[in-house]
Amino acid sequence: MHLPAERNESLTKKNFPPTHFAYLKESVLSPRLSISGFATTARLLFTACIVILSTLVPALAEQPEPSPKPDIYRLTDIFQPQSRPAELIMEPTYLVLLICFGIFAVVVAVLVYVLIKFRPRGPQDHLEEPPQVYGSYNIEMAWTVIPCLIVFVLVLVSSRSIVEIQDQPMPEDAIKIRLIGHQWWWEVQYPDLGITTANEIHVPVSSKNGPPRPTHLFLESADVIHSFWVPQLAGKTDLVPNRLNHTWVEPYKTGVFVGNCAEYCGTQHANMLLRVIVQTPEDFEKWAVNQKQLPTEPQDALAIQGKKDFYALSCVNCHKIDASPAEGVFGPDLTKFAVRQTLGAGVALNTPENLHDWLLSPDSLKPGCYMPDMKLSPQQLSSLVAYLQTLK
Amino acid sequence: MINPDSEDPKFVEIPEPTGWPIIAAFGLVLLFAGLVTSFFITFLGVLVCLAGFAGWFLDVFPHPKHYAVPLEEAPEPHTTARSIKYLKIGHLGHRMRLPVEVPPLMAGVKGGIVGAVAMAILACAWGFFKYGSIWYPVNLLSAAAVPSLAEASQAALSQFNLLGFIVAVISHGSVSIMIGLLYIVLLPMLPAKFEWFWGGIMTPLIWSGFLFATIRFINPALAVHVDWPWFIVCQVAFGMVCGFVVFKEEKVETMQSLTLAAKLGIEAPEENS
Amino acid sequence: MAQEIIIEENYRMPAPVHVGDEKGSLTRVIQQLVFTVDHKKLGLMYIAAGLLFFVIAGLLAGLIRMQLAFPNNHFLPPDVYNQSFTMHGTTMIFLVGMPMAFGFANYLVPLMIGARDMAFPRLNAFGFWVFFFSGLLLYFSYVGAPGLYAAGSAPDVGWFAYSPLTTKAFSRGHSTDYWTLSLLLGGIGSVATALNILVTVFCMRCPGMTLGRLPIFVWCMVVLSFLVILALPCLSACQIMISLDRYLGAKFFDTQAGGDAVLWQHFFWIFGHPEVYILIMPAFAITSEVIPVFSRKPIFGYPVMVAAVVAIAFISLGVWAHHMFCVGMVSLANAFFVTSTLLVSIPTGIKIFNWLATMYGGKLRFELPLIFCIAFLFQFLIAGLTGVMLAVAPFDWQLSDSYFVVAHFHYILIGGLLFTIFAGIYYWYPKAFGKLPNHKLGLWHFWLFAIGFHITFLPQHFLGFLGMPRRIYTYQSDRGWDEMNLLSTIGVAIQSAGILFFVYNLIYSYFWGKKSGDDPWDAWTLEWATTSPPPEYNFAKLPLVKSRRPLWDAKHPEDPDWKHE
Amino acid sequence: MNSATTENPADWKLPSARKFGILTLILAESALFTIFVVAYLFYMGKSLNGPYPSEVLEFPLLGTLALFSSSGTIFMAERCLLAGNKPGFSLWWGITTALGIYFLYFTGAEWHHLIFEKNLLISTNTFGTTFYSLVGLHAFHVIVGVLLLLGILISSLRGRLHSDHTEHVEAISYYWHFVDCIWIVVLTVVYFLSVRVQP
Repeated sequence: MHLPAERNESLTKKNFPPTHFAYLKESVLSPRLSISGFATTARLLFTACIVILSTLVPALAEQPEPSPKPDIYRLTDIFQPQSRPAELIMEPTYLVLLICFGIFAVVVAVLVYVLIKFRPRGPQDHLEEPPQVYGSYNIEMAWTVIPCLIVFVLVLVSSRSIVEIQDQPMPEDAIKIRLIGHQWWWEVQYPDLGITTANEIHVPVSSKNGPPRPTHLFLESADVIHSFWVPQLAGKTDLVPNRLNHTWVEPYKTGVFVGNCAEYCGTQHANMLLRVIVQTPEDFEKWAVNQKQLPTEPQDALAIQGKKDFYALSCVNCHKIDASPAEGVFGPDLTKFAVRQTLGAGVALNTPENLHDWLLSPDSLKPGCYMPDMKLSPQQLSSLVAYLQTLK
Repeated sequence: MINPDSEDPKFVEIPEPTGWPIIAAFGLVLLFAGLVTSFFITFLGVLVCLAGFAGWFLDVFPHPKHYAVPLEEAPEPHTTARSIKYLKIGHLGHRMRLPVEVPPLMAGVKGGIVGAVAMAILACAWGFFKYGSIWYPVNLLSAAAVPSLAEASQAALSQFNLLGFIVAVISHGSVSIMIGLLYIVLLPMLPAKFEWFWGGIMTPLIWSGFLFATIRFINPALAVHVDWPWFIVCQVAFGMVCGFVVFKEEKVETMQSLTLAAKLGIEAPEENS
Repeated sequence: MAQEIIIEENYRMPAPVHVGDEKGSLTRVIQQLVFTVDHKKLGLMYIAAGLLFFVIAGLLAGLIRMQLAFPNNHFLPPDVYNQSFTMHGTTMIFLVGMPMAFGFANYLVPLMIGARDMAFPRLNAFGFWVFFFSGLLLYFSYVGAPGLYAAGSAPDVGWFAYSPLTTKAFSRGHSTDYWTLSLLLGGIGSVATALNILVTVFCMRCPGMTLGRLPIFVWCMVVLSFLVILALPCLSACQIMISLDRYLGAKFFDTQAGGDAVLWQHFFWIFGHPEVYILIMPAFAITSEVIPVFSRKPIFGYPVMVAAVVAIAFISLGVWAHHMFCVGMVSLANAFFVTSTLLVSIPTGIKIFNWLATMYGGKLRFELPLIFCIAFLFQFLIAGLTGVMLAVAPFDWQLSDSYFVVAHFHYILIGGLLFTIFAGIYYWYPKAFGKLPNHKLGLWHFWLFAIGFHITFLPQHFLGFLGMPRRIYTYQSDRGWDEMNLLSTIGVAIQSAGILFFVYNLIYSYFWGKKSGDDPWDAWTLEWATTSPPPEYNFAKLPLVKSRRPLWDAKHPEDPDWKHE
Repeated sequence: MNSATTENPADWKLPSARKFGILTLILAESALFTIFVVAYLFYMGKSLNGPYPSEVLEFPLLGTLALFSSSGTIFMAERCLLAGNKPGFSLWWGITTALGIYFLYFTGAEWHHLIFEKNLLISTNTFGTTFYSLVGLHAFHVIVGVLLLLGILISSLRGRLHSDHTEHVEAISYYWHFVDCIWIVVLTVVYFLSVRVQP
């Protein structure tokens, strides 16, 4: 499994901007502005505000050449849906936005008109009381009935849309995923395929023209309430303990879609990130086949030593590796750990350096997380890193 | 403002200041604070709380304790330098709710219902002649709220659908009645002599325009299948019939010479009218 | 009410003649405040306590925004951040919003209905002190066990405290207990005060003050009190349940033993959504007084305005689950709550239009209260419209628990409530202290605060569109959230400057402000019929009311209102 | 509304503050009870383990009789007070208090039986949780009511109760009737409904 090469480095913890000042400059002039859609407009608008505020740059840099289509969508812009449920959400959304902007324009226009027309005029003006008008049946009736009409339309449209999205029937051949929320990581199971992984959901791409290929997710929680939210693919659905919730995605584009846990779930709620990796059916098939196989045996001495260390240490109490003494269920399944893109539910990229830092002190990378500091010696660290890298 | 019945008192009775409520409150908070610290504090809280309530009880029983405060000079009588700019006295009455005539609600309801029937007949006729089914327009209307109809085929749309029928009747009826209510407000404001044109044709045209712009969000199925000329004819039929009924029911006086704001009733008509 | 008058020959405590005008040493002033049962003093104490907690919660908000100013920031550790937003929310709602409402109600309701005091003056004092102590108990968590390290054990489960995060298994120590017990305690005080307000309005009105002539302010406070009476006990029930769970091992919300996590949400929001309308009521109340007086016209459509408030309160009891569109309710329930929620927008819209119509055709006087109320109209309009967007469940699936929601309710609670609280304070400042607030300082306050407010919260709408969830203590730098978060933080600094002007204005005007006279705004409601500041007994003689604007009648004997109502 | 001009302030009548206050309090308490009743209904038949209501609950006949008849006796006491019959008032009021105390004793005995013989604790299952909290909340209100009743009884026996205290007495009787009404709900939900629901 390849890692998307683009801008991966920005995800590593070592990529903090050297100073905030420099960071500001970088962000203002960043080529990322080229991504189209609402995000650009909003970002341009606010970037412009910052430029004015801080007078850092003489003028906003001209729009750079559009960069090649990125295949990792970290801009979780809800106005750029890439999946059927997210697109269905847009139907009532545009309607309500339209109505609200209309009302806003009318009322603000009236307000401004009133403020100008009836402003105080001259020093003697305040000596006279205006005509005392108590009310009007006509106009009050009008502004009761018109909102009623609007509400009526909105109710009809939202009801249709709710049923359409929520009660979507599941086709027989849909990919089924059991997604279990833990404090603070995601357990992903494919019951039909016999796969267990963590923090990354692989789904096949669907197409608008061909037969639909939806993926249905069954949401559960092992501890507290979490919420599944990948804005470009689907709206939120909570993962509630003692309850089976359901949602679905049907993406139209391959790539990596980023999401977050959207229900406050404790200390590390912020770093409970989720990635949905949308692949072509062939890639998905390849991935699934590989997931079902046992991990490759370590070849070099360091990794073999790491395997021994892994079994000897208490790692096995919490983590699971297929066909090994590691049978733990409290932490993520590590059978195919090296295939995954990130560590610690998206807190850092899965690189040897980051893995080293993570094992050295999980708490400094993800303060408050339940992975304990194992007080590993430098030898153990390097051997474990070597071993874990082999779990492909 | 002056209460003629009250004699001139020299003193006013007001409740005496007392410390018991704060003591009771403090006892209560100790009681709770003990649960997060030490149960000794809860115990203390119970004692303080009981003492507070007991003292409080004695404050009000058998009679609430009062003490007398001597009265001061009464405040200046209220005057103002402002004069009132009157509404036109006579024509509409001065200082009243505007407009004076209250439009009869029932006329609007009646107009809405009759208009709704007229519109439904026309729409069903269209469905019958074009697709051979009077249920076609009914289903199309209810597709705004019923997703199964929103994605249905031509044939399915021609079938009778109970849920669709119910939704269509409710939505058509309530929207029509609301528009009827708007008509009783609207009609008096329209230019005289051409009410039938403004109310019966222009207004339906305007809302048809709104619908044309937004229909693909409100009712995508209707947007796909609708026959716009017929649609507009139906709207105009509604406008004409509803406006006619409202007019028949209550010949409302139009307020031709008034400004728009005065017609709306949010501003007073000033000049001769 | 038929007590015989007992005039004691030599009463013990010589009373200060004017409230807010006490002479003597500091200890004496404090003594008088502690022992007082006077509704005006208690009202001012409510407002003062509310302002105190407002400043504290504002500082917490500052910490939150500083942490979020930059991606990957390490200014606050996650625990402290979580404690900060929990305490910020809890404080703003229970220790700022409600006390402010009660403060205004306490001070003004008896004056407006021509009564000498509240119905139960001692209960009133009790209510205030219970509220104040409950606030102290909540903040004691910072220094209470286990100690000062890691910021004590301040609650960190959010102001909504979703179970099972609050169960013993996931919230060890006493932090959640502090939250629970303090809110349970505060609930007792709130119910006591609300009961007092209701009884006062229904049983203590001066002759002629029929319900149809109550100022809209009083109507709003009646509705607010009803909502408190109906909603706060639900919160208390929640707190009792959670305490039973935590102390006695009960299973209400223990998901391991068959408890239901969603039940908590239902119970909490049955309280929580009426609570939102409890918080916005003072805004309606103050605006409905300020706009007519400074437009020099009676409120447009009084009956409709009252009906709208009552309707809002009534509907608000049936909309709670729109906070829960994501928990997986059946589609029919979702559609029902969409409907009920959208219905609220109808009376709310009517109110906005009627306020506009009140200004229409009037002669506007741009004094500080009106300026703040105009800003309120603008901001409340935005907040209402974003509320309509959130009510549409599919859109809510994207927006709920995102920064869009944060922006929405800050537009309501700051842009709506707080702006009108400022308007109210400026409007009734002369009433309470006999001095006019300084106009120039007030304008500085207004512009800094309004600009800062929009800079802070406008971008948060767009952060929500860009998928930024709430309650995250940090974010990575490539999500497109950086600039707007920074902007938002800059806005907080500007708002703080505005608040400094406000506080300075309060102090400055108290000592050096222009004398206001009894009735500086040429207003119409009864509180201006007595001296400013009012004597302890409010009215030497109880007034006789004949119309909705008794002082108009007094000032215009040639054309009084009662001939036309 | 021009009648306002002729309104005589002497005719200005408003409800009694005490009675209105107690009614408001009752409204608040009803909201509190509603939540607990809903919780009970929600968890009815959902306990994961026993004991279940049908196994351990017995119909509280004597306690119910005591509580219901106390509503009648307090009514009689009020009648006596309004008629100026002070000894009669003390007698009926005393009986009411005694019945209230008996109800508390009965509940105590029932709980003792449940806890020590049937091993049903608040932490046993959701039935225990909702049962003890609902019945306990009601019992707490009975305790408060009994304290109020005792207060009036003592004042009355010491001859400190005057005719201008009728409102106090009426307010307390409202509260007592409310406690009774709540018991009807509790009885229905706990002793009629839940024992019929099979786990």
